[in-house]
Amino acid sequence: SCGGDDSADEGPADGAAPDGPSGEVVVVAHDSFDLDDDMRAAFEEETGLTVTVQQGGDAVSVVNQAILTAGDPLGDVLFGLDDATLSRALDADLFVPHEAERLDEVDPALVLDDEHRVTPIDHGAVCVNYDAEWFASEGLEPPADLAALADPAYADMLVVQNPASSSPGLAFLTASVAEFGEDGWLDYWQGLEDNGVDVAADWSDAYYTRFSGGAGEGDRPLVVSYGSSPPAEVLGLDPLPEEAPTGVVESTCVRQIEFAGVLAGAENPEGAALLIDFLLSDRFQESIPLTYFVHPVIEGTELPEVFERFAVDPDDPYQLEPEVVADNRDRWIDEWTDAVLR
Amino acid sequence: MSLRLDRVTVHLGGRDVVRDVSLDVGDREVLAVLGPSGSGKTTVLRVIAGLQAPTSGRVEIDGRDVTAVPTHARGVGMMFQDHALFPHRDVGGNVAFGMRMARASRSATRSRVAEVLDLVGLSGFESRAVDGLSGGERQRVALARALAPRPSLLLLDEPLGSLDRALRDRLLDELAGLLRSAGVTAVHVTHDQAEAFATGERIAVVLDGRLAQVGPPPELWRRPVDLDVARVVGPVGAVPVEVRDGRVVAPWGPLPARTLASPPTADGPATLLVRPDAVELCLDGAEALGIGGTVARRSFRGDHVQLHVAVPTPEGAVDLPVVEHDRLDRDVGERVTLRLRDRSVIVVDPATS
Amino acid sequence: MSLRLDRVTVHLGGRDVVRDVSLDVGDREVLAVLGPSGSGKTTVLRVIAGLQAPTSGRVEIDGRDVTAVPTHARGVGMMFQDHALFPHRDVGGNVAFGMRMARASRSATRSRVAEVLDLVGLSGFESRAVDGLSGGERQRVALARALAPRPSLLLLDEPLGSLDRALRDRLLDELAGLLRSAGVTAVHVTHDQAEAFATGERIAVVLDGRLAQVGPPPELWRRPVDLDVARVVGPVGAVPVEVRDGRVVAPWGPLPARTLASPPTADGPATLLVRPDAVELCLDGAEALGIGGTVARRSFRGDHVQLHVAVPTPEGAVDLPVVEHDRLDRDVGERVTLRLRDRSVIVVDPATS
Amino acid sequence: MLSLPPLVFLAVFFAVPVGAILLTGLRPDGSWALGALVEVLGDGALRGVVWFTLWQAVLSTVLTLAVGVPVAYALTRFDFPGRRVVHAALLVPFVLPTVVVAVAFIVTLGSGLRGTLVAILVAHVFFNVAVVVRVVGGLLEKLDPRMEDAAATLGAGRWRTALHVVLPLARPAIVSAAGVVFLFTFTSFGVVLLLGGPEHATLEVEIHRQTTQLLDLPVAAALSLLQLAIVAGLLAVGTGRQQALAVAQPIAGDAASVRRPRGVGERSFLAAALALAGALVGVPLALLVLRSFRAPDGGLGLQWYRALVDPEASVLGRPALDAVRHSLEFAVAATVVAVVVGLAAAVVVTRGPRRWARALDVVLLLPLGVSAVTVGFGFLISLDDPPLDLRGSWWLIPMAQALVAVPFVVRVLVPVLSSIDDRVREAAAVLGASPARVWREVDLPLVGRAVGVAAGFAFAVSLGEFGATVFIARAETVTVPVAILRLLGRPGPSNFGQAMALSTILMVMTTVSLLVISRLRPGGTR
Ligand SMILES: Nc1ncnc2c1ncn2[C@@H]1O[C@H](COP(=O)(O)OP(=O)(O)OP(=O)(O)O)[C@@H](O)[C@H]1O
Ligand SMILES: Nc1ncnc2c1ncn2[C@@H]1O[C@H](COP(=O)(O)OP(=O)(O)OP(=O)(O)O)[C@@H](O)[C@H]1O
Ligand SMILES: Cc1ncc(C[n+]2csc(CCO)c2C)c(N)n1
Ligand SMILES: [Mg+2]
Ligand SMILES: [Mg+2]
Repeated sequence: SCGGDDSADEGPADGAAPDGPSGEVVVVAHDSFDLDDDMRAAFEEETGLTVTVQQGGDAVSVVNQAILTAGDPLGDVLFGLDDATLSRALDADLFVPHEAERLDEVDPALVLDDEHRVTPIDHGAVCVNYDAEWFASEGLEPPADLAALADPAYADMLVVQNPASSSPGLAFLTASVAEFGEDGWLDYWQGLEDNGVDVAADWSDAYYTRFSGGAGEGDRPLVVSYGSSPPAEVLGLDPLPEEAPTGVVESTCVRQIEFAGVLAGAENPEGAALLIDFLLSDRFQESIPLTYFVHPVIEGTELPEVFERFAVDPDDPYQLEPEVVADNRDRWIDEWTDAVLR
Repeated sequence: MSLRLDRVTVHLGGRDVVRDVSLDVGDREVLAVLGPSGSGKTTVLRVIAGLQAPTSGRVEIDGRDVTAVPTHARGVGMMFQDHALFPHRDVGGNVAFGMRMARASRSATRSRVAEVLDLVGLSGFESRAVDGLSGGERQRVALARALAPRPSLLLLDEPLGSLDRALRDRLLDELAGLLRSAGVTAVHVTHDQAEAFATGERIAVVLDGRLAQVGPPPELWRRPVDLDVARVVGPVGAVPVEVRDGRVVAPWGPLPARTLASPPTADGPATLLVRPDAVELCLDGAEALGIGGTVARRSFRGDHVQLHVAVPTPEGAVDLPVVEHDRLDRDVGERVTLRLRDRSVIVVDPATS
Repeated sequence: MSLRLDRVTVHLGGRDVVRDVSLDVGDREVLAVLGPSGSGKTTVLRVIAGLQAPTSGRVEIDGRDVTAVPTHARGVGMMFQDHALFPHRDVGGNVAFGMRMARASRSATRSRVAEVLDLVGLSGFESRAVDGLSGGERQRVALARALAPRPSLLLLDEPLGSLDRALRDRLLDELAGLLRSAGVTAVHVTHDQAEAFATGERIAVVLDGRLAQVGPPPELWRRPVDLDVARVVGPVGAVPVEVRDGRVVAPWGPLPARTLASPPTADGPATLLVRPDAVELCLDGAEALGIGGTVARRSFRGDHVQLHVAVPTPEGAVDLPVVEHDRLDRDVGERVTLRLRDRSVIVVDPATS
Repeated sequence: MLSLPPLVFLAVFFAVPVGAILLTGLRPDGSWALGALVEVLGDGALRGVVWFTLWQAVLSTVLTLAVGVPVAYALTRFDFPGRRVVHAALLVPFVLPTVVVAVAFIVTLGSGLRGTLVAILVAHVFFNVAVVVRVVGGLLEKLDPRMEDAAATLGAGRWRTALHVVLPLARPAIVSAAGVVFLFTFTSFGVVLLLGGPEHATLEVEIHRQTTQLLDLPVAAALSLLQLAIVAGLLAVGTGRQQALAVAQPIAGDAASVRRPRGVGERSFLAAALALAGALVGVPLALLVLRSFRAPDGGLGLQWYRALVDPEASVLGRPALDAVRHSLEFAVAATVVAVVVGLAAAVVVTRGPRRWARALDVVLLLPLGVSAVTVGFGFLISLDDPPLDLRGSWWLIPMAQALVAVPFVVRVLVPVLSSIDDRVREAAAVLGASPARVWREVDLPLVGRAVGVAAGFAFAVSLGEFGATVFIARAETVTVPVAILRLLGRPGPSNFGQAMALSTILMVMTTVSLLVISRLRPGGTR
């Protein structure tokens, strides 16, 4: 981290006018991240800096790109690492520390790096969602927990994402490891496989083309999605319904945290730091639920009504140590592939 | 196979390219179609072949209306003026095409291909690419291709146009023999009178989309209905004359009745058509009924010299084509006297143009 | 502009298509090239234009070796046998092309285009698509396109091949006048003797890739070097004869010396060439030196009838072409007697074929 | 000389980036580490993947030709109302993100076929009929109608004329199209991933996973090399055949030979071809369009379109029209680059020295044979030093798109160029046109329509490209497909509806652009 510090210190000294009011901060992010015009204006007003968002594919790709270009990064801030990619990024020395102004207002459970190389920005939970209308009409109870998914009563109902190519898919895999342990998780998946689990390539594929609930066009009533998916299904309805058309099996949830960090070698580290502070500002945090359908990390951030009513923020989600995930991920995926796909 | 066109009109590019053409071709007849460039000859063939739908009118083959029958089902063979050889096939492949379409056996095809190639003087050309052929060779391949499947109705569009005289004469002979012996009905489009005379039992003269006259060659030569037809059929001089009381008065004086091929039909202004074979050059300039003139042009034609003799008339000089056989060596500018032969000149209505 | 070919040979498709051709065309001369189909005429033009590199030999224009000069820099105009019109341009665009390349002004181009189109009888065709043109119309557009930029060396490959006789005669006249008045040097390829006779001050006869004879038309007609050349130049009968002590003995008896165009050069077997203008039909069958024969074929040609008279020889009958002018109406099978005119028949070495 | 622009372009935007990423994999620390290569090649499971990749590609190519050639024939021979619109709309699949296509297929066919080989094949045909229709149609349009006339007079009916005359004459184009389709399906990614199910994997899927997810560059490099080698080998064979097949032929002007169908036979053929195209491409697209108007209550309405432009209701963060504008700007730039580079390349391929030409022809196709992520990653690590510091430059995206588009331009143009009869060029030369002028006055206008076809193609490819675009895009200049993906990355009927609406907008925008492009014709003055 010393090297990181050096470059962070030297950056402004060498730069032309990095902390001048007309500088630019470049955020490298996955392709779901953007700042709308109001948000940009607010940031520019606050700091005199403009923002450019450089997108680089999905979350994992972005981190991998950052690793490839380590030392000569594409931008100043990286947004969009999650627990699963965190340790790989940290191992690659991608970041320089920055302790954000409002870090103390963040739930400490979400702050995974004590050196503050990365700052949590939002969090969500990957959980099994169900098509409430379908279960109601079939007169069936939704499954109660992970184990129930292997129950023949729920045969041919679940769709999951391929952990090899999808981040909720990987999260769900870690949930199964967390629940059944290194010895039991493969058997569990064998059970799911026997029970007719369907594997989608990614979240959109699963949710929109295989899941029967919500706007989905598919025929499966159970899908791995987010605890915050139900509010999206009722968003814009007036009046809001009593129940969302989809529900969440809360006991299946696994936590996902999304982080941002100042990239080592950034041209504008000061600006980068300001941007991270901005991401923790009320303004941005309040926009998170309805823009990204995840939860803000600043405690006490005011949530929109739909979110308050319909989103599930589990009290005790599954959670594995990032290091454990990092160490075992590739092996899990290989074993999973062998068990489920072959 | 007999063919009939019934009031066929074709409208193309904003005008009637073929106008109200009716035509009968008997079984095994060879009809020559003669007409100036752009008169609609090719279009008539395309209508017969079914490649061009007539705007109005009908086409009958053997008494059956085939106007709506597609080309390939009409059983006609056609040789295209611009050859339209298949560039992706060699000479043999081009010539064999029709046989293959008729599902002829391989060996029959091969021997027929050799036969027609031999006929057109291209023996052994089977595996030559059409790309490297000379103009005349292409034409011959096109002809061979049309002949190979022995169609019973054959449409030939300028089949010999780019061949030398010797080859053309030979092919004309062979073609005529072939058509006759195979019992083929044929329509032979040509711009060359000699060719039309040689193959056509009858000749149809097409002028500006209309069928101007149909008849056997000598009739067209000697009794053209008007100056335009006469011109298409061969060289002709046109002299404005006046018919009075059945007598024809030329600028140089009244004509003796015996020189007329047929008596004039009506009094009034008329045109006298003078073919080269209607006049003789007098050996000395002092004959009684001689027509005086000056040699305007002279061209060597090998076995004869073609003179154009300018004969003065009140409306300016008219050119009479004269054939000089006897090596008299009259030169341009020399004064000559012409004599009309008996039953040789034709009186038609005055030229409209 | 003068042109010289020096021992040009072109090897194509595995054989020499043009063999060792040397040729001089003087400034403002019009040379006609006559030869059977496939003899290499087009290839010679392509070599001159620079479209075909000779395998060996040189091309000189105005004394300068241009063998390596690319086509567009040679300043030649060429009309293609198969027209090669630009399919994407209308008639006006085709004709204007050369003018545009020469950066002529718009107005000059427009008026020149109108002028040459008028010359070829296509006034007002400027905006017609070439797709819809008739065969003859295309040919005329090709001719107009070649003429428009007034090249000083003009290569014409069968410029009038698919035009009717009347139009062809008119264009021949106009072309001849045009070439002369514009001081153009021209090479005019044709398969038609009449055309060659009309435009060519000299005619080059090409046979099988070789230059067989070059000379003015009457010379080629009357003194061909061999039977093949004689055949290319016009109809001819070939009679095997024997020369003994300078006297020519034909199958029907010895020939009077006065009938020979020139005395024979050596004793031994020879071939007697008989042109149609060398024989007369005798009015009665009993002339002293008459040649007896039978009419084998007869064809109406308008102003004359072409007879082929079979004359018996020890090696079988030979065909003599005879022109019947006088409406004698000899029919096929009839016996006739022919008389040779003075200084009319030619003795050449025996035909090799 | 003319080979310079394509070579420089290929070098900078293809060889250098791809070389760099491969080197990073094969020489991670400055010394060769070929272990991965050996390991990969020795992997038995991989052999299965290669084999599947190969045969499904061959099968897909054959099927696509079987559908595409008749449709191309129908569209270039028979006139009917909306012919141009159909021609343009066939390219719409090219611009739609695969997940949208997956939605369309599920909506059309239900989930039954999902995960089967049939689904993969149908989707491959769906995507690629347009390739065949464009490439083959480009040549068919130019065929001299007299060839068909001649065949008819020799007793060949329409079928046999098509079989014995039209197809052989169009063969260079068919082979050309087959090459592209083969490449697409050989390197198929989204379709196999989304419709084929996880048990069907192509090399491309594996490369993608190794590169983006696992960052196992040595393995990715080994797989990429393997894919490149197979692709290059097959192309070299195919290209040789294509050139051997090309014949110069009389080429018709632009008075195209389309006419109204005559007779029952022709009408039913046209109807069948249109029905096939309609069922395959039209129905899925139409159902998507319908989805975009479906209100939550089941009725029809415009609310998703309204939501798209309402910043409160949309997660896009900016007006959807901005994405349309960016897409168009990128696509126009990419199209211009692709057409210029592709034209130059096509000239070299058809008129240059033979060996050169063949090599270039193969090399030009290679960008389609390399994973977009490989190219994308390559850009990141290679184009970061002056004078080529293009990372983050606006131009990087159109260049990446042009890289994918150039092969199409070449494929459309080469068959047409190589069939132009030399005599027409010679006529121009005799009239004083230098070789460059001949090119401008004869070749260019004669291929004018084909250039339009190629440009339309390039445009659609650019609009739809996101394998590489997604890697180097900026949020400020997000393109429509990326925006659709972002919408589909969120749950809820509003996002889904907006995605369908934006897809519909993309379809319309594509069709309209193609109609406009088809009217532009370089050098097309009569
Ligand atoms: N590229 C080529 N490859 C092979 N043979 C060729 C090629 N070009 C010409 N030939 C052959 O060379 C010979 C001469 O051709 P050329 O076109 O010069 O003849 P031509 O005298 O113009 O004949 P025509 O009067 O029929 O046009 C022909 O037999 C032709 O087949
Ligand atoms: N598709 C078309 N569009 C417009 N005009 C056409 C079309 N086809 C033919 N014409 C015109 O119709 C007229 C007759 O054409 P056609 O080809 O029948 O003439 P032709 O008698 O065969 O002449 P040639 O002896 O010159 O070949 C010509 O003036 C031609 O320009
Ligand atoms: C199997 C297959 N998958 C996708 C496409 C569509 N496609 C091909 S290129 C391109 C844009 C650039 O990558 C798109 C969208 C296809 N044709 N074939
Ligand atoms: Mg014609
Ligand atoms: Mg020739």
